[in-house]
Amino acid sequence: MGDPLFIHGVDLAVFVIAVVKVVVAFVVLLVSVMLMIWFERKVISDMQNRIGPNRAGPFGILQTLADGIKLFFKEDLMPTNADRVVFKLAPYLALLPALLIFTIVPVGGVVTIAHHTVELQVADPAIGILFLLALSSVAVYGTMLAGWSSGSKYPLLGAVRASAQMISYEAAMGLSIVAVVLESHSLSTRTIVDLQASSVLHWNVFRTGVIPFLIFVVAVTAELQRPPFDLSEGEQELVGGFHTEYSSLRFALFFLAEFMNTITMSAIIVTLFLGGPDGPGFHFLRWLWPILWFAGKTVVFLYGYVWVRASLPRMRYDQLMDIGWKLLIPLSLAWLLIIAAIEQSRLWGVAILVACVPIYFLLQRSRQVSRRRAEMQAVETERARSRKDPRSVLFDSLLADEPAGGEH
Amino acid sequence: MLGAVFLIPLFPFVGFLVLAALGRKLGNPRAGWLATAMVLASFVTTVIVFTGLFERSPASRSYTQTWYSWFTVDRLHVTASLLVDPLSMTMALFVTGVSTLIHLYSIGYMSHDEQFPKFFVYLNLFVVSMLILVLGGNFLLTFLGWEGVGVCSYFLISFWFDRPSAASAGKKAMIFNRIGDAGFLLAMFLIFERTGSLQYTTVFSRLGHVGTPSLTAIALLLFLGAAGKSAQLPLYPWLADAMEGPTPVSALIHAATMVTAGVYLMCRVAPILHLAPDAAHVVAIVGVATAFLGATIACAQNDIKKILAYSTISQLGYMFLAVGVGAYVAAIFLMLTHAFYKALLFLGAGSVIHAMGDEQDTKRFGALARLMPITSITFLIAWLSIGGVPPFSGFWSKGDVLENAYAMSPLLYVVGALTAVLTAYYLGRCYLLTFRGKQRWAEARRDGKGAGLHPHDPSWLMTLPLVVLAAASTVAGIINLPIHPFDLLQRWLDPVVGAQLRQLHFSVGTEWVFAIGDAVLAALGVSIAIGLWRRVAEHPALEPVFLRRAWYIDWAYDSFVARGSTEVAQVTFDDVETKGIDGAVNGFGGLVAAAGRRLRTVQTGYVRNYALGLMGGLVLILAYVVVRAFA
Amino acid sequence: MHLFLASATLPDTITFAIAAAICIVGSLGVVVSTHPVHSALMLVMTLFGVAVLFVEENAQFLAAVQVIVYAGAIVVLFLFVIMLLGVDRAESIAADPLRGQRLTALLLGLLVLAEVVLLGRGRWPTGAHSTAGALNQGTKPNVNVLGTSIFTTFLLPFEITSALLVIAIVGAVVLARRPRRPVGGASSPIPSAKGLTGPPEAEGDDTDRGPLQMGVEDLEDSDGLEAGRPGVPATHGQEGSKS
Amino acid sequence: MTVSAAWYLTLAAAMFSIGAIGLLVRRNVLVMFMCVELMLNAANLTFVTFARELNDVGGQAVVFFVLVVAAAEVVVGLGIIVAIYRRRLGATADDIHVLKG
Repeated sequence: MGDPLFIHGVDLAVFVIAVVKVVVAFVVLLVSVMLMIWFERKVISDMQNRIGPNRAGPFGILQTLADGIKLFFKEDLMPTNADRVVFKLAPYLALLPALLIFTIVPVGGVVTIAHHTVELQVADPAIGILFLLALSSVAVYGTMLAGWSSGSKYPLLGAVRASAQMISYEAAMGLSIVAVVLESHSLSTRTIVDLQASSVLHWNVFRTGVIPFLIFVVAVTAELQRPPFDLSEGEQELVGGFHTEYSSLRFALFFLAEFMNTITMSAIIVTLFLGGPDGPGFHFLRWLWPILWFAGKTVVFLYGYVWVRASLPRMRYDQLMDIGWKLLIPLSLAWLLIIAAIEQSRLWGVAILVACVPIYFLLQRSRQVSRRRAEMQAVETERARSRKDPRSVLFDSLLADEPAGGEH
Repeated sequence: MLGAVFLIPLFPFVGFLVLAALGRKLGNPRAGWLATAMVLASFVTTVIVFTGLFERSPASRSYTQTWYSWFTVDRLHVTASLLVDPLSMTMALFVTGVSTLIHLYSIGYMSHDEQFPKFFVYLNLFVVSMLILVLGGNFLLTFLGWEGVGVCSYFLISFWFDRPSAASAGKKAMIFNRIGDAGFLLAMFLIFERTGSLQYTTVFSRLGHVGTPSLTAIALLLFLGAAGKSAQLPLYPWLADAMEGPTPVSALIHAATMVTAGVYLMCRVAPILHLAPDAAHVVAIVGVATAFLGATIACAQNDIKKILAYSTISQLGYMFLAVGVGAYVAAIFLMLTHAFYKALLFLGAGSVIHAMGDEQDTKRFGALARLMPITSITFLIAWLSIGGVPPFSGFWSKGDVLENAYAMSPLLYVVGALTAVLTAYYLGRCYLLTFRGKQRWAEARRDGKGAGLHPHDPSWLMTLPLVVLAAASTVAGIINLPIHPFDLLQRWLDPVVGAQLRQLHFSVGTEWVFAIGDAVLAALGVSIAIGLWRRVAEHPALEPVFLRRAWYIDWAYDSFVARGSTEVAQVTFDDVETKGIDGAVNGFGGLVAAAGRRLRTVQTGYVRNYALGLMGGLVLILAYVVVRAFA
Repeated sequence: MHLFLASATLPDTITFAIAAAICIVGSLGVVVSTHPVHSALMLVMTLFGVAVLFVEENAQFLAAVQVIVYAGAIVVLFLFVIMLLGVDRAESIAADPLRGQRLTALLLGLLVLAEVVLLGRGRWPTGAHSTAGALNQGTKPNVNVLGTSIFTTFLLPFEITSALLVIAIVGAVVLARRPRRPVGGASSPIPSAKGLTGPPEAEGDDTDRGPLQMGVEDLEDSDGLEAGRPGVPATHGQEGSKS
Repeated sequence: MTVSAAWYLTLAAAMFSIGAIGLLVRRNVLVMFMCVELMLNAANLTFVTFARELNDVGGQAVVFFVLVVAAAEVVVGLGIIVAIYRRRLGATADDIHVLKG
């Protein structure tokens, strides 16, 4: 229990080690963001049969740095209607959770430095998972305040969409995490990772029955507002989403936060479901292999995100909400119940499973009814819309539950 | 076989439930048949249980069937249990038997009534209650039945509730019964307080520890209850009014069964009465007074049912006389025979009333003997029986009572004998006015309806009970002949009341003197009646207003009790209620309203003002806590 | 009251000092900010301060839940309402229309503070003993201890609270629902006539929507997206419909 | 060893007072609501402090329930506010005084 680093009290060495860990994590994260952006651009270029960045550095690997420098020197614009304080605050609020969540990710095993046992993660709080949930719920603020403080309608709408989306998917995400916690009997990420070690079959993907994993991946994708769930920045509708009015360094911060979040969340997926740094190693450089395994797994997910971005079209808002509320949450809830019941005894598991069947049909029926009603309403709306002013038509189509037409 | 005793009240109860739920669907004749069948089944069960009891040896003829523990409050533990012993079985037998006959009769009698099913609902419920009263193993269960028959009596007296007289007669019966019931209740309290139980057997076994004053009080209170139920002085007036109910009801409830419940209760508590001789004297005196009073009033009544009602009161007085002088067997014997001939009289009267188109005035009858032979003959038998003409049953039962009365006090005998003469006389008057003499009904009725009447005997449904009851009235005397091997009832009841029975030490010669005396008394009454009323329908001198108004007792009740209490109520209402209580309440209300008007300004509607108030409250509470903390 | 920090370690003291400062500043900020969004942000700050204090007091679970529930859900809800209803105009707090309210409030508030501080010095032993089990149970983590307590000792309250939540959800949905209006009314040919009698016509077609859509439309109804903008003084469109 | 309970309690009292004053002074319904939350938080802090001081987990359990109830309260409260604002945009607490006697 607890971080072994602090077992013998805090002395200078411990302090230094802690500080070093923080610095290293920060630097690694920043660098990997840089690489990630490059990676994404390159991969997408490949998939779209074009070259992508190739000027700055070998294979264009310094392109991100160049972009960053450019952004740094651009003029810092602030809209006249903006709420100045909040406008300035928002990018940092967006960046902060991404950075902090990474602190609980175990990137490797345990090493001994200067007679101190050091876990290769910035911190290992006993309530690590709660910490993760807390920070991911705080992540909404950056988006929301950025959109609102811009004092402009498109960012506001983008922010509202984004935050509604994040809040909606947070429930499903939390429930699938609970499945993991149920299996590991601990909230500490280190314990969770340790319990998955030594065999692929011990990985939580399999121990929780794959479903929570899938739900978690989908929910995280929505949380990150990565494609295909990136409605909040649908260019055709909202220009550029909540950060439309941002420019220069502040925009860079948002950009940074977005990609940092992607990396962090991939790392979290790996930690929770895929055994984290677990994998076969060699005696040579014993401490290195876990880190490599961890990095490798994370990269696979990162590649997955890029791949999805390149291949899938954007979802419609009602579809997004449908998936979140009517599919993921009930599914994860039911699965959680089943897992918990099996934990109790196999008989209970079967009982709950059986109980879920009629509930499933009930839900199906309610979806059917609501869809039919929506269709009927769509007809009425169409009639009413014909005499409205164009502006409200736009908003109706952006925010309405019913299909807005044109995107089918 | 004794275990089947629970079926006795169960059958009519099932009938009651079915009829209450489905009576309307069953409709006119079927509901009646169902009810009758249920009571008949009950009767049959009673016979079976009776034989079961009969087979036992006299000493072990007591059986208690406990259903379940009814409730327990502190020391008071009451079970729902039935007591089977000779006394209760005798009662049960004649209750179910007479009930069966009267149910049968009612099917015919009530056939034109719109509320036919409801009538049988009440009737069945009455039978249930009566059986619980009779069979109940403790005072409380008996009381339950007691109240049950009371409420059924109320329902049935007011059966034609659209008649104001019927409605008020029901109320009157209810009120008089309540007075008696209060006595019963108090007696129960006292019994429990003194003996710690309400179970008959337990109570009687513990009587030795109870002082005589307590026993006298208990006995008197119980007698108050019995007087209410059995229409004794001074609680008798309701019975005459109870004749507003349908005639079968009068026959069943207000002649044969319910009103004898008081006598039954007195016999049941014979051990108590035996230990409280003062109370027994009171019972005897009240009984004989009631008997005489009822007889005199009956002499001057014209309404056929009123005559019978006062006759009933008188006969009940006789029974109480018997109880009071310690002749419990005689009381039960008289009760049985009386049940037969009084039911017969009522049913006969019912037939006549039926035939005369709901006319009840004997002065407007006459010469019906040829038109209604069966009714006439059975009525005649009933008259002779109640009059004490040998060898009809009344002769034996009444003789028994008089003999016992004489043993206690010759004065009681004299009054009783006088009453016996009167009894034979007034019923003779009733019979002669109804069935003999000139035909008066055609012209007497002013509305002219009488002219079109063709009186005739009713259908077999109604005559069958008449014939059966007539037969019973004739021969019922044999169950207790005063000759040793034939005193069946005496020996049968011996285990229950034998110990308390007054032992008579008359020689055989004296017995014969008594018997001849009784016969002479009866003959006297009968001959006076025939002499006076055979042809003539009016003897104003023999029907003084004083008697016709029933000794002005109703008037006295009305003037003193009713009006007095109304006065008190009025004064209470005017002064205490209106000025005092209402004034206080209204004043307080006005005060609140005025205060509210003043305080309304505080209600600004501003949430923040209210919050300010809350905050002030918090400050005060904290201040208190601070003071407490430092004090 | 111990006015000395002697028993506390330096890091603890520093943490407490910082968190307490955050709390106080945040609380004051909530009250003083003219703009509701700023108030909400100040509230979030306070909540974080309290969460830190919770951690200091060995209530890690509550600290996390504090952030998840309060910061992640409740205040977000506040912000949603503020932004979507377009009521985020600065409130003029120069004067209070209720006479004496402000002064009394200040007085009462200070009185409460004074009394509680005083209470810290007094003693009023109630003799009550621990009822729900010990907080420190060896190495058992706080989450386990609290969880065991909630699901055993406090099981009934827990269940009742869950029922309360369901009721609250239903209540909120009912409150936020707009009553169905006949479609015929929406297709009235004369918009101006409708504007006189009822809410603006843009509401005509939505019969069954959540607060999100509704809010945006209200914003739109109120004649101007400017309502959603920060810093715009309260001098536009719907001033007339206020009163 | 952390800071003594008295400091926590004093802090909680201060927060409570500030919240209470805010509730009484502010007219914006939403801000008033936030002030209520402040007061709740102060109470929670007190509970947690006493839980630590008395070594009784009950205090923390109560805070848990307070959190849940606060969530329910906010949901309903905001629902009411939305309903009010739908009628009259920009209403303050003082505008809604229809309940006066």
